[in-house]
Amino acid sequence: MSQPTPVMPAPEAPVKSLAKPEMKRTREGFGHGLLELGEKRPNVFVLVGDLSGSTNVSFFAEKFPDRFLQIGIAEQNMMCVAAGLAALGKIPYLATYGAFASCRSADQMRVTVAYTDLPVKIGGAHGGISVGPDGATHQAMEEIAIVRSIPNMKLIVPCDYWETKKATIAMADDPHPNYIRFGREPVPVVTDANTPFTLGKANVLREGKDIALIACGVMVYEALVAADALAERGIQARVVNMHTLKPIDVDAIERAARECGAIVTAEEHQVNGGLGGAVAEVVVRTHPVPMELVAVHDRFGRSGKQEELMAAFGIKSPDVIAAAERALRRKKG
Amino acid sequence: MSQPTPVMPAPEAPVKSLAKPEMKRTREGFGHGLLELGEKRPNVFVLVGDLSGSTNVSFFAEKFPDRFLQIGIAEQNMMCVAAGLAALGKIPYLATYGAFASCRSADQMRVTVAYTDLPVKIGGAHGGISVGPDGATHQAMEEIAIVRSIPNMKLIVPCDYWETKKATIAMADDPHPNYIRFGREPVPVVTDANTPFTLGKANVLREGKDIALIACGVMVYEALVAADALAERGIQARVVNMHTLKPIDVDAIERAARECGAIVTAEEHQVNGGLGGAVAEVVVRTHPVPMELVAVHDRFGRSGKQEELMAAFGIKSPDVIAAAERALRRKKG
Amino acid sequence: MPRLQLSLDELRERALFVRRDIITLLARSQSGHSGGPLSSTDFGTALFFHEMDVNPERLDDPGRDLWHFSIGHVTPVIYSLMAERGYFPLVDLLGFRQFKGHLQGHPSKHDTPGIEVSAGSLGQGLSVCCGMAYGSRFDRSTRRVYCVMGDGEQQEGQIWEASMFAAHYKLDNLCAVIDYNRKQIDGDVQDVLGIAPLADKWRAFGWHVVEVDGHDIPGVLAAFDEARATKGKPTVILAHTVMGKGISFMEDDYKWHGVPPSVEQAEKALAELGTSLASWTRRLETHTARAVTPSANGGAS
Amino acid sequence: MPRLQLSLDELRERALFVRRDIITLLARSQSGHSGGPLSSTDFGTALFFHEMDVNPERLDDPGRDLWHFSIGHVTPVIYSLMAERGYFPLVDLLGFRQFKGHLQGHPSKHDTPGIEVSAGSLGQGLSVCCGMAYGSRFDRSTRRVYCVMGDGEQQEGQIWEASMFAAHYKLDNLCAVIDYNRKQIDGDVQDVLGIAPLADKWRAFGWHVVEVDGHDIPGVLAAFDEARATKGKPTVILAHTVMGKGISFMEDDYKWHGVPPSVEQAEKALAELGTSLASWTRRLETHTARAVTPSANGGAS
Ligand SMILES: Cc1ncc(C[n+]2csc(CCOP(=O)(O)OP(=O)(O)O)c2C)c(N)n1
Ligand SMILES: Cc1ncc(C[n+]2csc(CCOP(=O)(O)OP(=O)(O)O)c2C)c(N)n1
Ligand SMILES: [Mg+2]
Ligand SMILES: [Mg+2]
Repeated sequence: MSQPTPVMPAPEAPVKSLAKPEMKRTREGFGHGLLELGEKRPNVFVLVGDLSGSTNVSFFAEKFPDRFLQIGIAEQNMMCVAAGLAALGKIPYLATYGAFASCRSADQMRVTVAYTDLPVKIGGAHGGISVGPDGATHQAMEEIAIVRSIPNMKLIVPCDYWETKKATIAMADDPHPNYIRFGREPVPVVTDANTPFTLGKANVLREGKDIALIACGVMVYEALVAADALAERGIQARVVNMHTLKPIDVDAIERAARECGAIVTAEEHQVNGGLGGAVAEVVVRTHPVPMELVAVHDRFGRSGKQEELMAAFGIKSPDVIAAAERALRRKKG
Repeated sequence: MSQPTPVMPAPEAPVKSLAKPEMKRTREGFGHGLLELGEKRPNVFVLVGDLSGSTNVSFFAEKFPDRFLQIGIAEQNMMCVAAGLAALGKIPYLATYGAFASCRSADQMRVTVAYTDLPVKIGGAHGGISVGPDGATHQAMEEIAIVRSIPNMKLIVPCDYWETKKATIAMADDPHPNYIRFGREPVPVVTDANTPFTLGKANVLREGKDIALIACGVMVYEALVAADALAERGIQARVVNMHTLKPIDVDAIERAARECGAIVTAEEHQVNGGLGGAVAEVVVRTHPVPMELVAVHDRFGRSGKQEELMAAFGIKSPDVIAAAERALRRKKG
Repeated sequence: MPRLQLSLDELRERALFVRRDIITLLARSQSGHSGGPLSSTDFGTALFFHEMDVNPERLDDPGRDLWHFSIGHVTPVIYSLMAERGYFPLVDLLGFRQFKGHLQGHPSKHDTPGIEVSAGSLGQGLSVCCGMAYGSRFDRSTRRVYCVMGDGEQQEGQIWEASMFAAHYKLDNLCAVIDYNRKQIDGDVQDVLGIAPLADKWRAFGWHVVEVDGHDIPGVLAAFDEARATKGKPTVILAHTVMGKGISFMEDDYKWHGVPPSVEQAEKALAELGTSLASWTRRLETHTARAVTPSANGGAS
Repeated sequence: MPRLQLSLDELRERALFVRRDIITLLARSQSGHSGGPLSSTDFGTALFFHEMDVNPERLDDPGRDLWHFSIGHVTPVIYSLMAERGYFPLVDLLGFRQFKGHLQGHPSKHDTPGIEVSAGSLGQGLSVCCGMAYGSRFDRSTRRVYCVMGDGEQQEGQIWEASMFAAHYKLDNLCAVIDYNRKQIDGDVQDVLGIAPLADKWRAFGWHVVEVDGHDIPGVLAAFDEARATKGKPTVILAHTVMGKGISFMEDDYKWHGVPPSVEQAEKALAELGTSLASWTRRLETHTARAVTPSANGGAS
């Protein structure tokens, strides 16, 4: 985290098509990443808690049935069976809904996996309200706060299909426990097969010095859209894709604060202890500047369509734009 | 949170005896609070997971055996049995170690208790490393991050015996779910039977305009000691006892930032998503100032004596003083 | 507030209505679960229209029996039973899983009055019912507590914590029903992670076990009677059912666990149930009677 | 790296040493658990000095048997067994629960080489062993996996998740031992929250069950043999024990679950065990032999 963050322009295609982006499911990135790992690494195992289809581990299951382990509806057992496999030198990936991965097996993640520091790779599906009609119980919105608080854990919230795939594969190289959060519905593709991905290194997708928009997950797209709109008003917004929430890229945040003087964070997660909190913790310790936090404001999700919910919960690009304007007013004031 | 925070001087006795404070266990405050509730409220029940003695619910159990419910070692069941009782209009308090209350039954707390918004009162014992020789697995240090992220939850981290007792009793009046965190070993008494306690309202224990020390739990004492030492160097430090972590007293934080210009937070908890994060989230949104976070820096606890551990993990008053000095340098710089 | 105790013919008609409701509301929402709701329909109807003493007119009636579906995903059958029983207007079923409606994908107490405790994460419901049963006995209430669980759900450890608890405290006012449809999301329960011999497990955990064909309404009623008569221990009814029961192309196929029928499939299903999407939608839209009483039942057709 | 397979006399002497170690280290630390470690001593000794094929000289030996105590609080017996078996010098026992030592209150892999997986939160260990057993079979290893659980711990639902898993996958390389001392923190297990009939529960969950007096070393060895011979299913040994076994004033008293003896009590206890605090402390301080082999054992006295 001491080297400067590489600045890379957003890849051509996606930026051109912000208005009508290609839509792809991040969970497919997870599934495809596992498939690639299955080929490359004979010690990768995949465990699932009766959710093969919706987590897309079914791809791996079909190709590598001998390294696929069905656990049934027993998330606690799943976390610890994975730990047992990891203790033998295997690299187990487990998958269930993020609400259950982070909460139902939190103690197992903390004590058996993280305290022992075993390379268990936890896949949390259905992150955020964009899950849609299943409603509050299935919409994981506390994962960042929970996972971030546990020592030895790393946490990735990739922004699209490609990044999910790359992150899934990259996790296998890290000899520590990792958690990756992805979603259910198709979301805009904003990177491509060649965009660099380094665990712990934020990607600057767009340069700008007036304000920094730091986002993760599907909110990276919303931030890009917001930056476009802000640019039309003469405001140059930097867009930082903070795909790794832990360890967080302190350098990228400090530079954003110093060079832009105001920050908006955007996440599909509770406002308490999420990306906004993680960034704020760095900002007050390095370079205090006004921040606005676009997030779900401490309420449970509900049934509805993806777009409907994101609008109702105040996490669409207009909300990012409004937040940027508030932050800019405070920066000047 | 719109009324001004009442400023109250630290009660006479404790301030006089900072050097050799009276030591008392916060868990006893929990036990005594329950005892008082048992008398006053016929609908208060107490549940425990095979830890009657170390959580001090044994006091209640002896006096009100018919409203005491032994669950055995089954924290998940305990959380939901409490929910079932609460659904009938009872006020169930449950007790186990905070590590298990917050992690082993996190999903139950989230879905059954918090989503239904039932008045289940969760007592998390053995908070922090000050638990001592039991070591990492039994030292709850992720509770603030976890509980704070869950909608409808309130979270209290009282500073001493009296405050724990008062908070335990106050929780019964709140028709929502609450979590209270307390410790094992005796800790300094810094309030008294008459110090006001209002859920959600921070107490300013000492006035000062140079820097604000915002602390919770046992760290309130360390902050008071630090403030004394800073005063000797001519630095007037405000000490804020942030006993309620959620809802957090936004007004008290904003005033601290505005009037003092620099803040040190102090907690016996992981640095990620704890009190420091909660305060930082408010500070960047209201009045950005330099902050330093005294906390456990993302590592697991270990066996040892209370004092040994607090020193080794960098959360004693000298650490608060050093942090204050860093913050003051940044404030000027 | 007596138990409804509809006649067998009436119960069978109600069950038919509930199946029609399920298909219709799923066709409308195009999101939700088909399989479990249909396997739970018959014993669910017996529960709501014969066994339980509930009072949709006064939700906080202290004498009411308590019911809770631990399998929160079977909201189509829960909401249909509630609407048919008079908890809310039938037309509300058409707002299932919609942002604007009050019928969440999984049961939510604050959205849907009548739901006692929200649910959706498997394995938690029996514990909730343990708390209710323990508290009811403490209050010297004669109320009974009913918990519906899934068979895949039996894989959750918390169920066995609750099971031990209920036996330890001899909660004979607690009756659990397991929708033993032998399927879960990823396939046959015995292939995914075997739970057999399930009756032995519950017996070893100290429960009275009744096995019954969960589609045979008289058998289910007898099982409830047996549970009521069993003292000193809780009773679990293993209701052997067929996932997707009643719709030829859904029966016994785990793929129907979590998907709704397309509109065409719904038409086919409703034809098998003797109606059509248009006419059953109309019935839901126009039939507004809230209360269902023995004398005033069956008004809809 | 063969199994140690000490003679009966040697095993009984080892068990005596372990009990002395436990009392001595607890007297020194004045923090930690007495009851469970003493009830686990005899079958623990049989496990470490007869049954298991472990290699303290090469901790990552791929052929080693794997062992894991799900009851992390019994570290006094775990560490004593490890030290006596040669995992680390006996003198280290005197640093138990000290900030400076490497022996944490609950087992920590990164502090104490030889611990395979950290523990301390009850109910998780059998699942860990399931993963190890499944992975070992996948690797076509002949290694066996041993898991020690508590009886109070049986109240944790996760144990039953793991139990179902192990039976489903027919993990016959997995052997669990339950320290059935009938006590837990708050009292008698049957009073706190009854787990009986425990053998029936495990049988209904598909395991082979062996019941044995957990202090009768030949009986325990026979039980291990029976587990070894059992194919197609995992085996659980219900080791009936006495909490605090071997110390007259501790036996069968739950109050000794989590407290250490005072120095005076330790003297009394060590006198019952034929030694004294000073001389046994001296033995721990001076006896440095790491390896214990059938020919070179018993060097200490
Ligand atoms: C704790 C938890 N894990 C996983 C899920 C996802 N899930 C919903 S329904 C289901 C299968 C339930 O199987 P079963 O109980 O047999 O119900 P059926 O499929 O027969 O309706 C699963 C895994 C969940 N809701 N909660
Ligand atoms: C999940 C969890 N809950 C509670 C505890 C606290 N605790 C430690 S030991 C123990 C009792 C264990 O009883 P048993 O398994 O019979 O062991 P024994 O007392 O016989 O040694 C409890 C409740 C814990 N370590 N983990
Ligand atoms: Mg089923
Ligand atoms: Mg015991």
